[in-house]
Amino acid sequence: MISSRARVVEIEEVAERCFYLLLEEKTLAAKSCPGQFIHMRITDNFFPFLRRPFSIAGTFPEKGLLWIIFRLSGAGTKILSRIRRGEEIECLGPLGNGFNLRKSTGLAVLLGGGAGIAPLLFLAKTLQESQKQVALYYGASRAAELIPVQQFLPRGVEVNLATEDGSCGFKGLVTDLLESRLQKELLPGEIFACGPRKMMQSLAIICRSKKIPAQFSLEERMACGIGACQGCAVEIKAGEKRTVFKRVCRDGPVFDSCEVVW
Amino acid sequence: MISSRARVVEIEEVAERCFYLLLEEKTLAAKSCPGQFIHMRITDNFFPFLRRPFSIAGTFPEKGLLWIIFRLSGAGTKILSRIRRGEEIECLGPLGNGFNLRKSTGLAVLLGGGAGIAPLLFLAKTLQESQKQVALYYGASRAAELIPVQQFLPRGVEVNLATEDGSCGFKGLVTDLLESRLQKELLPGEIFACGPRKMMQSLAIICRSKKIPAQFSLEERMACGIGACQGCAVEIKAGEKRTVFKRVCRDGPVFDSCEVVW
Amino acid sequence: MTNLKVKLGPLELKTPFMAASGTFGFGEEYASLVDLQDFGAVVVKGLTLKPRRGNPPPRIVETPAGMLNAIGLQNPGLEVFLSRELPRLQKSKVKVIVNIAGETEEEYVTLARELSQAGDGLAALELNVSCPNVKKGGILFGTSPSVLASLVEKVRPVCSLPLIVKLTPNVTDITETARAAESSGADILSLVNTFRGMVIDIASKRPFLGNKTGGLSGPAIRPLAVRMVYDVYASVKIPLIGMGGICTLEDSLQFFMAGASAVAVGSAIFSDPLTIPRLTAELRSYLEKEGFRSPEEIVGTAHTSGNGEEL
Amino acid sequence: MTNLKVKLGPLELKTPFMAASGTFGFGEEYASLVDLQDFGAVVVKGLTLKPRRGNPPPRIVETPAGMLNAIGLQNPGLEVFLSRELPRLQKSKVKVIVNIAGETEEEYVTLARELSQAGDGLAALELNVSCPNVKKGGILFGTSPSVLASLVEKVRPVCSLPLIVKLTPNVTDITETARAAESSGADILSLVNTFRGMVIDIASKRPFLGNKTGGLSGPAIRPLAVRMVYDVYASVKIPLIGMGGICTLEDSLQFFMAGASAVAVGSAIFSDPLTIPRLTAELRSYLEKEGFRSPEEIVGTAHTSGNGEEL
Ligand SMILES: Cc1cc2nc3c(=O)[nH]c(=O)nc-3n(C[C@H](O)[C@H](O)[C@H](O)COP(=O)(O)OP(=O)(O)OC[C@H]3O[C@@H](n4cnc5c(N)ncnc54)[C@H](O)[C@@H]3O)c2cc1C
Ligand SMILES: Cc1cc2nc3c(=O)[nH]c(=O)nc-3n(C[C@H](O)[C@H](O)[C@H](O)COP(=O)(O)OP(=O)(O)OC[C@H]3O[C@@H](n4cnc5c(N)ncnc54)[C@H](O)[C@@H]3O)c2cc1C
Ligand SMILES: Cc1cc2nc3c(=O)[nH]c(=O)nc-3n(C[C@H](O)[C@H](O)[C@H](O)COP(=O)(O)O)c2cc1C
Ligand SMILES: Cc1cc2nc3c(=O)[nH]c(=O)nc-3n(C[C@H](O)[C@H](O)[C@H](O)COP(=O)(O)O)c2cc1C
Ligand code: FES
Ligand code: FES
Repeated sequence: MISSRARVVEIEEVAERCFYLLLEEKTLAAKSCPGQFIHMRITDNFFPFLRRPFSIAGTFPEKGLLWIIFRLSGAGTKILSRIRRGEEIECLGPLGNGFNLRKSTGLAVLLGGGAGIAPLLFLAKTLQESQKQVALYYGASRAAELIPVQQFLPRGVEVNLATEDGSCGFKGLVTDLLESRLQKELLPGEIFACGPRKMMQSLAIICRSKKIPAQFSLEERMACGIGACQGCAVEIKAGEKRTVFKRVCRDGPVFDSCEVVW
Repeated sequence: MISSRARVVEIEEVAERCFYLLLEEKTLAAKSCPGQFIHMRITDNFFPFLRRPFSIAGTFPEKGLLWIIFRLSGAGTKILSRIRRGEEIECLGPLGNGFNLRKSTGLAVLLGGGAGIAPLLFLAKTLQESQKQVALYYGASRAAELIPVQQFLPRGVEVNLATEDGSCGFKGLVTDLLESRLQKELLPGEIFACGPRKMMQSLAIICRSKKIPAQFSLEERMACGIGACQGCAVEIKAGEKRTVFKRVCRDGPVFDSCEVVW
Repeated sequence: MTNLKVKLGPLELKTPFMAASGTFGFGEEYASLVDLQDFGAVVVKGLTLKPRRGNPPPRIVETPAGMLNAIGLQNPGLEVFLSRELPRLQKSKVKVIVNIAGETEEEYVTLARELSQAGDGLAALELNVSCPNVKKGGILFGTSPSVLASLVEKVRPVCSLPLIVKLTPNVTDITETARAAESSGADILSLVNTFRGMVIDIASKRPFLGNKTGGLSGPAIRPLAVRMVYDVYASVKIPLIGMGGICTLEDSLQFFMAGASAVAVGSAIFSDPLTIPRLTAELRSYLEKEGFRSPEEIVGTAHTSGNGEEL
Repeated sequence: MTNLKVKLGPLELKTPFMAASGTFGFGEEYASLVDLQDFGAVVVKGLTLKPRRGNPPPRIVETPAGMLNAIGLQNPGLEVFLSRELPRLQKSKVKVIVNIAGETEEEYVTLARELSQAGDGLAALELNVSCPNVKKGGILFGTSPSVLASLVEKVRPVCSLPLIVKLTPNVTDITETARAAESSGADILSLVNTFRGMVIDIASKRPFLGNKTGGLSGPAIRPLAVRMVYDVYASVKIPLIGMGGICTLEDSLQFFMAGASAVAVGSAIFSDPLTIPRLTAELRSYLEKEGFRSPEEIVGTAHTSGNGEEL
């Protein structure tokens, strides 16, 4: 983990209220793995007061570049969306444990909702590069909010889109799309998911009933981002009846779906 | 007084940490008088929390334009210095009572220190236009901090510069420069001044001893800017021994030098 | 159209938004910028029996997400208020609430008696027992439950108007002063007044404000104020007026859900004089969208879980 | 070079800057980012006798210029601290202050006794009688002067380390608890802990935090904390550690001038882990520029006017 000032190389609105931000920071670019995140200090003047966590969506280690995808959400992302090329921004990272890729065999199904797509783009690329078969399921509420994922993915990744209003791809929730496929031909070796809590909850039920191993990247409010404050607790099973609070930032953000207490 | 969104037409750093900001707002441009100010809302998100007051440095009523000169001072002016052309900013104004020009006869001497030059530029232009004779005394700590006043003044205004380090014009305080001239040839009909508290205090003593009438534009921390909160109090003489608190924003910002309790 | 009327015991307001005392003067200055008709009420600047000079400057300093003020209750006194300010206010049709402060119980009683007789231009009295910026009276009446109860008991009989007691947040347990005010006759509680704070001027190494300390207001105190409204709602039966850092609709909804039947906007008005009309319009659309017929339906909802259970 | 050493009664620190309890864990996580050698001391996360699970999430929410936290003292308990955390901390050469919290007087006494015997790795104990986020103990010990005095009297005899009492700001008059702690044996007072606050989640109409309320920290509370340090400095003779929203050198100077002999940086560390080294360097140049030989020369200066008079 390092603390460093990254230079803004490019910023672009790639979908409604969704921004692509390309940063230059050699160490981060070299060391980051899919599922890890950076903790960004939006301004130097303690407003907003806390940093903001964003998943690393991809790296170009040879060029010393990395990128994130962020959605306009509140005051912090609004300020971030106005940053200009050449400006610098303080980043802590890479943080957290990424997805565990060792045990993955067979088809890897990646399920992303909204901005949750970000870490999966990095994951898809990494899995592809190690010759794994990858199918991506990606949902948003409307077509305009879908970021153009093909643009960010290597060839050969199967992409399945869903929108709640049917303006693009499957009409309905992306979990419904996935579930219907699972009824038929789809046989994932493992599922990797990131998205809104509700999506993750439905997916957890599906995975449990179909006995598909799954890794979830979780979100929780963070203060330190590095494990010191115990702020980002999630309840995790620790044996039959016992649970403990683990830190999303340090023990996660990726957890086994069956560990999480929803 | 109106509350309105003014459009940024131009912003330029005209001296070290000093900015020229040209705004389009018809009513403000038409109604403002020298010595009045606008209360600007730096951002829409209540950060910084309070508005910032700035003297109107000039108007182009026919074009619906007005301008201010501001110095980088803290968080608010820092954000303001990054505003871009075309953006809008909420302004309350014109506020306060400007300089009283009716009684002025003879040579008008204008004394400005630092950003206090702003209202005097507007005043100089107005006095000139009504055929008054004007001499401007303007001081800063170093040459780099002097804004190029000639650029903003009509022809015929005599300009006298002072810098504390002598890097431009008279070496020393602008009040010292003025005092030395008053010892000799200079015979002002009235003095108009705006600047740091210390400058105003020395000037008040000079004016009292020489019996020169003077009008001072004062600064005080403001909340409402329109007279409602009593926040911007200054102590003003009210008879022989009594004093009262008056509001800089509504009863001022211009006061007779002999009224003010320093 | 959704009706925004709210009833706080004896006090009916056409909207739940009022201007907080001290931030709106006597309504005159802002009248050219905003239509007072849009206001539930205007609480005028703290009034004292005799004119008050106020504190030495500086009286104001900005702080992170807030400000300190130490005005020291500068005001023209009861007589000038009755002869000059009140007639003007009575012409505008807004409900006027008078915030009163005294150095002694007697002063409060005299103010309450005289204002009760001042005709029908007044909607209510608000006892300011929480001003942190004056040496005598003010906050001293507001920090001890028994001193507060004694004051309210004396004022109550001479006050024919709805009686609001404005609580100070500078206490260990605000529910104690709240209950003291309730049981001694208050019709409504308003909370919170400002928190006592200080800024030191590094250059002079002295407290920045002329009065040394001042009262903190603005968004900085909002979480503290919301918590106090939540606690007091669970402790008393009389209605509450919530305030402290309200800038946006979301802010005011927090206060309603915590238990306030109406809210006051204070220092946000300095930044945006149109805050109250804006909130009024936004509340109307919020309620319509969410299917509520009245703001009263969301008052105190944070105390019950999704299925209506007490928490 | 200016010496930054400060002496707080029995506690000597090489700089007046420490990491505040709960914001720096047990020092492990930040150790790779900052050199702990630069710190006057590190106050570790609140420690209890038995391990504590902590509060249900969410535990954190950002607020204007601040944040609420409701961690609920999650920590591994005394045994694990002694066997795992302390040996590691003892290797780094930083002064370690242990912040302790109990549900009963006995728990405090046991903690103080065991930690006093833990060897020379500890610089001081800080009694946390001000945690707003636990149901039993914590803040309850800190709000009543007599309850606090009784606790400190029991801990004092078994505590061979310098004893710091950390005051809660959630009181009517902090000088009362300060005096109670002083007269019952505290060597040093630290202030302030967090202010109890609440954020309501508009969408669910429920308090946002799992614990409903949380403690407010950050720049928002700074003016309140400075005022309290100023008041307490005038009321007690023992040295003070000031904290609450310190981000910049100017912020820390306010605390020194108000009367703090040392300061702690808390939640600002989350935003900028390098805050303490930065402040250390900046304080050094400030003192040199202003011609002071030690930070102690500016402590409490806001209480005297320019000509040295008491105000
Ligand atoms: C490990 C992790 C990875 C993330 N990756 C991405 C990503 O790749 N792209 C993306 O668009 N968003 C991502 N998020 C969510 C992102 O952090 C928030 O959208 C962002 O912090 C909102 O900031 P704001 O100031 O715009 O919103 P505000 O709502 O104003 O923020 C207020 C506070 O809430 C926190 N907050 C708000 N939403 C979230 C959230 N969903 N999760 C955690 N904290 C939140 C903020 O950090 C801040 O402290 C991630 C969150 C986590 C925990
Ligand atoms: C009537 C009037 C006219 C002014 N005209 C000009 C002008 O033409 N050009 C110019 O550069 N400056 C002018 N000033 C000063 C200007 O308002 C401040 O420099 C500015 O508010 C600083 O804001 P900040 O956020 O950068 O500084 P900060 O120091 O961060 O501001 C903190 C708070 O202090 C207030 N403040 C700081 N300095 C002053 C000051 N000198 N006077 C009043 N309030 C202050 C701010 O408004 C804010 O509330 C004027 C002030 C007044 C009262
Ligand atoms: C400048 C100023 C003056 C105030 N004067 C009074 C007053 O005279 N009487 C009173 O009860 N409260 C007074 N208050 C407190 C406000 O009415 C309100 O309780 C407080 O500011 C919190 O609300 P806010 O955060 O929305 O400003 C004053 C507040 C400010 C900022
Ligand atoms: C996440 C968090 C955890 C905290 N935990 C403790 C604690 O365990 N014990 C304690 O005495 N204070 C605790 N505090 C309070 C801080 O030590 C400090 O008193 C307070 O945050 C004010 O300082 P600040 O504004 O610089 O953060 C905690 C604060 C935060 C933000
Ligand atoms: S955010 Fe501090 S432990 Fe995770
Ligand atoms: S700033 Fe409110 S009266 Fe002048």
